[in-house]
Amino acid sequence: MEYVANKENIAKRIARMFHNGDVVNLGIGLPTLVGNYVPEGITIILQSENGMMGLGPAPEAGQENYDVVNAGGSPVSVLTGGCFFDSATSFGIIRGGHVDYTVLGVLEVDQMGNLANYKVPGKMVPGMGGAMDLVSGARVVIASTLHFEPSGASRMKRHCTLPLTAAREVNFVVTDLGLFEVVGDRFHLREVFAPYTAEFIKEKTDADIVIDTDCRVVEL
Amino acid sequence: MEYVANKENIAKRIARMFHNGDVVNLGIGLPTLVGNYVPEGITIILQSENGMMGLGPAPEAGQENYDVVNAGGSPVSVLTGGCFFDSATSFGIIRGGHVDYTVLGVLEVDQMGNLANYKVPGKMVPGMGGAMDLVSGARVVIASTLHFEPSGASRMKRHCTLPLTAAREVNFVVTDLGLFEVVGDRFHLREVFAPYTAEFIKEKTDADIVIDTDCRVVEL
Amino acid sequence: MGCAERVAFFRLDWSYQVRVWIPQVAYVYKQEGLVIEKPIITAAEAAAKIKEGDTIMIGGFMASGSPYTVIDAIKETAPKGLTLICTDTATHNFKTNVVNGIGILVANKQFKKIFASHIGLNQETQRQMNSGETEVELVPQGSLAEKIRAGGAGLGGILTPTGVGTEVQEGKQVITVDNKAYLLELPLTADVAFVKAKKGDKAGNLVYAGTARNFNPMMATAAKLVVAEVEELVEIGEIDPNDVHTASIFVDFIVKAEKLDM
Amino acid sequence: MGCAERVAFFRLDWSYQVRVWIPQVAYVYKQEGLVIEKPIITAAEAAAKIKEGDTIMIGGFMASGSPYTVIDAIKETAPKGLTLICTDTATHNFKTNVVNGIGILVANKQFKKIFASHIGLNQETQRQMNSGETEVELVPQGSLAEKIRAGGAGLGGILTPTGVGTEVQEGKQVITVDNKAYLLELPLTADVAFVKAKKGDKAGNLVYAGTARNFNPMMATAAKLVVAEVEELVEIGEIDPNDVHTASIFVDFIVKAEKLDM
Repeated sequence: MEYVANKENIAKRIARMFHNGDVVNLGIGLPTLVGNYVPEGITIILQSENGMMGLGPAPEAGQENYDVVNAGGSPVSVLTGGCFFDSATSFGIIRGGHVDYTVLGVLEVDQMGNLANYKVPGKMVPGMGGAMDLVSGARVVIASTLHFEPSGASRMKRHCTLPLTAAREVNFVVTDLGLFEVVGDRFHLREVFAPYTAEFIKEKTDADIVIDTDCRVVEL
Repeated sequence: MEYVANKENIAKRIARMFHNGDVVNLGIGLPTLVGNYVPEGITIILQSENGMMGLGPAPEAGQENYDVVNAGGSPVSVLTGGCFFDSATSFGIIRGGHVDYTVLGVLEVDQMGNLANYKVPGKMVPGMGGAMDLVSGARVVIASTLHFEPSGASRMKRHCTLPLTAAREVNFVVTDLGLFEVVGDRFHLREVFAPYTAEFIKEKTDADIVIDTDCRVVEL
Repeated sequence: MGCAERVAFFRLDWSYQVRVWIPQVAYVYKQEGLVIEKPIITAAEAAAKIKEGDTIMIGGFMASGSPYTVIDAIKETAPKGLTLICTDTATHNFKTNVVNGIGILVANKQFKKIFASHIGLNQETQRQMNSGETEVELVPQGSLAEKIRAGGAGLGGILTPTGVGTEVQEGKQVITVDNKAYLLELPLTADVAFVKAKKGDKAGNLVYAGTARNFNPMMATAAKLVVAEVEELVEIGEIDPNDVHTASIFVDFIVKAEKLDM
Repeated sequence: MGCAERVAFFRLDWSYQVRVWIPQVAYVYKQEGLVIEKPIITAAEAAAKIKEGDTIMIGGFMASGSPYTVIDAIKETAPKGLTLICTDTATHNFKTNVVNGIGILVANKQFKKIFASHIGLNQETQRQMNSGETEVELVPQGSLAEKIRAGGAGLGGILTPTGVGTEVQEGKQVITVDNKAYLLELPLTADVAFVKAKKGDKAGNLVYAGTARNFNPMMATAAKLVVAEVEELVEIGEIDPNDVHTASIFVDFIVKAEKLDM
């Protein structure tokens, strides 16, 4: 079986996890794609940690207003019914569990639910921004990642080696191979994304994976 | 020398302590009178701990709006330039030292700067309301009180016997006899209000009073 | 803003590239705006959200900014054994027979415990406290506001100088920072919070008026279920997003205010 | 409201009578409203408020909501050895030569220490950190917001779950509440804070626009001296008292914004 990296499948599957009215914070990078695949009939409310609820699309060229930007600093719009608040209030919303889902990119994620995505000592020290608060505070933490690094190593680990963004806070890991839940210090494989198989995943992943009896194969 | 209780003199003297632009919280009771004696040319900003800056007079009869009340629950108005905020913000203003002066009534005040004004065990247990935060947080705490209880006992003490509102937070005590500053666990008499004398005060007060060399006699 | 718009973002993709900006295609929106409306229920339905023994929060300061309509309904539904968190228990004067705001529920003997900063104008609360019928925990008003805010904001507590060296200190951890003593005040949360706003849109965005704001905004963040009683109910989009005091996401149910005077 | 009006209040006079309401005559106002106007100064005068070695706060998120006019003036005045508290150091890209917001001052080498949550888009900040020229303390964004709020609100600190089990925990007190571990995060204050508002009245009441609000409101509470750069300066009374984001009492000086684009 050959592995072909597929970010879209990750985004598609995560987008189906939401319910109507869920408050969602999409991290920078891959998680941003999730917004493209929210099913018809489901309305999610996007929170931006720099102080808004109801994040909308970027204005048309020439209409940019740098008073309304997303967490990456790019101009966006506010949807009808959205609102603005200061950063203390924003992180009160995040830390207080009022964000239902946070979707974050991953450098490493391990079977204890530890996540590392903000720092590679000596190489990349950009600062954690709001990531530590999001992972500690959101009700459900979804780590989204291509299953393998370019080198072929699995990003899902027994133990993270990079500095942690948060300890034991990840609930789900969604890769382009499957959907995993972190329970009892193990990755529980809940769904396998066709054409891959549970056996392939288990063999290629450097972590303890429990294959649930009700593990389903899903066509994305 | 005969003592005649005089609340107005207390209010008059305290009103002269303010500077233009000072933010002042006037407690319930005697302190409320202070507002009547603010000198011409001095504008103070009255804060009300239930969430406003720029407390104004009560509306005319029939115009009461119970959405704008003072800390006693009575309808007031907001002056031009004032604003409203929630209680967490309000006490942030108080606790953060952004209220320049808080003027409070007294049951007992002692030479360590301890204040008791919220509870008489077994008799009066109304709750401290915002008093503890005000005394702990305001930049300058002024205890205002008639010098004597109806029984003739002095309200200024060596040691408070009632439950404390706050420990070692009082800066000034203004009575109808004089103005005292609390320094080094003593009451320092800064001003004597005519017709009283420093000797009279020292004799009649059950506390250690230091009479400063520059103690002045003041006509109110 | 149009539907199915494709917009280019410049995003830093930490996970895959280091210190490089890459353009991404993101966010196709399926509707003009947020169309999540909150159920508008009756005061009786709101009161029925309370279960026996629940902890509830009710906004208001001396009855100003309290949800009068819902309070009357809670009196009717009459769940008992509740814990109440409030600024004060409003007024109950035995001489004048004036009873208002939260005092209506205290008089109906629905609480086994009350957290409040002030009960001085409610003689019935004092009577119940003195007789031992109701446990009353008096909390400095600023600490109470922070405890509720902490409950809503996921903080484990806050350090305040208020109450150091007083009876309020009893049983609390004292933590010294920079040679100054502070009390560790722990968060408060509730099963249901009832708040009152001047204006609300159908999504649940709230705007308070004057000092009627008081504890309402913090309470709206600190309960599992939040019911907002609003005087004026407007369409989504009618409130400027810069002027919203409580974000819609905090509000679960809306009740139209019918009783407007305390 | 008229001048020299005498109004009757019903007030509870704890000090002298217990549980009895007594009417009092109170508050004679001498003017129609608050006439405390704040000095309107130039950006250069604002920058001159900084003393060598001061700790300063500057609002903004990726330069959105930063006081651009004052930042340029601080670059000119060029006080050195400062400590900076900010959300992030905005952008400094060596390839594109884009430098904006706070990045302008970093490039001018005015800081000996920087507290920030993110420096990923400022290569010069990273260079100074790696070379040891500038000490950079990275703080989770939510903790940074609370630390500044705590500084302004007189709290001794707050307990947050953020950072537990990570490098952020190092050197910090861990306090367990209800079997959950929290970090004690201490307050931050400054000598001077520079904030940016969309609108301000001459008393200093401020209204922010959109996400340009970000850290500005907390910073306005946490410094000895606060300078507000405002885009639109209006008369006292033109801002609805319900819509004020930062109360006038926090603002010491006003600067009219001249540089409007980042």
